[in-house]
Amino acid sequence: MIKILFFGALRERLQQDSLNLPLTTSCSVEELQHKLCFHSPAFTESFTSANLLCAVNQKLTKKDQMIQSGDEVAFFPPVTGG
Amino acid sequence: MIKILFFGALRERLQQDSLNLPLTTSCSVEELQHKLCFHSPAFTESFTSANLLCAVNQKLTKKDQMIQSGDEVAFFPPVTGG
Amino acid sequence: MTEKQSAAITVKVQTEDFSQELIYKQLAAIPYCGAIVTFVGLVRDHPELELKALELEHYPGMTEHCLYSIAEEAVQRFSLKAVQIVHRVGYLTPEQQIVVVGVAAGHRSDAFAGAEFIMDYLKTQVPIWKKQHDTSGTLWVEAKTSDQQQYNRWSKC
Amino acid sequence: MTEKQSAAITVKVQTEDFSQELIYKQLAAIPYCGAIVTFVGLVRDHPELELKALELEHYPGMTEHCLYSIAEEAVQRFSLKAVQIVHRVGYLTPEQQIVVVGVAAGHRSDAFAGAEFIMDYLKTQVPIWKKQHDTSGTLWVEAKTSDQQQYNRWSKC
Repeated sequence: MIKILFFGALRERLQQDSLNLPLTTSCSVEELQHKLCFHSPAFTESFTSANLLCAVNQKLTKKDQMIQSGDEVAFFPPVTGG
Repeated sequence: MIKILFFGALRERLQQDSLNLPLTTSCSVEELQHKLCFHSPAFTESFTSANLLCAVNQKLTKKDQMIQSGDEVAFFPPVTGG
Repeated sequence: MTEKQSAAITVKVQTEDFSQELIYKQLAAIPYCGAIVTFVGLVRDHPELELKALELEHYPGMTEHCLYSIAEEAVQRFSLKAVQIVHRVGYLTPEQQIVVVGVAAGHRSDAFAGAEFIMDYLKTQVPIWKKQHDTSGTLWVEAKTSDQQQYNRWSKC
Repeated sequence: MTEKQSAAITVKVQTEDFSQELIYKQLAAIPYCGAIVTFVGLVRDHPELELKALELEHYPGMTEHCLYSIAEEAVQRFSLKAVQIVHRVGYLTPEQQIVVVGVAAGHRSDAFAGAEFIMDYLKTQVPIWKKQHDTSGTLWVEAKTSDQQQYNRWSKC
């Protein structure tokens, strides 16, 4: 099982802030994004966008980062704090 | 007549903070420095140093700046404020 | 083995306002410091646009960790003696304080560089998002390429 | 014809201490500002050397004019909305405040650059001199080449 979090405009578009997903074998961030595309039309639109950032266990990562069961994965738009 | 002011380590070495000098014809800062060299041994030593800055009427100037009667001229070492 | 610079680092993410004065006073009390730089970001109203508020959302936990790592990296790169960062979240109205970054250093160029480095990282790497509320509705603030360019300046050659 | 940026400039040279807090509060009250940077320089004690005091001498009149011109130039170059500078003179003991430069701007990169520009000019162009009093006597502080290099960075190409 992995926990997936959504923030900002993405959270609003998906109308949910998190999702638990069973994960039997390790996959990359990119592969996870592909999987999420099939979840709903809102997900399809959001996860085909190239502009999403991803954090695994609260660290910004690249798309080839591997995800293990138990990880906390977050997707969000480019940040705008400060 | 011109008023000449001295500051910082220069003021201390010359043991005076100002000097009034009659000026009949306009001269450059460099020419004034040469004149001041003849004033006393302390002046000779101080005004042959290349490291002095000069301000005419409270503006930093180069050595070829011309000085007129009535001007306020100041000599001082490189500044160290802040 | 390189010796690690040790420094007092404080990081807070909170809805409440902060006191720039208190942060300055704490930094100025650090021994052997010659230079204190503080940066404060405020909710900026625009003459053309009637901004009602900014709403700031963040990723709890990750935000604090990111800010702390940035502060630690700034300490090492610029020999800082202390860093304080407070970032507010929630609903902020025009002219309110959003963020303060305060640094103490031996020398002024390190203090300036350290504070600006932290802000440039914060703007592009820390999971915080702003939503603008104005008279015509709400709008998520877009990331600026100028912020990314500012950030890229600091990458090690 | 280039339009001149107008801004609130305050310059003071004084023996009395100043309030960083008050300066920050005045800058933060300027409309349409998103970024406030303050720099404070303190009398820095050294662990090796027993500094008793710094004595600051200046050229009355010229100092104020120089600081005002620097502030005006910073306003034009970095679109600053306000500048406050206070420089103390006289006899200052370790950890006391020497100088504060505070600027308000629309954007953070202008605020950082404006404050650093003013400090780099101040360090090399303004007629102020420091004399160090320590347990072994007195010594006029020497100008640093690093300060001159910092200043040279800002010369227009």
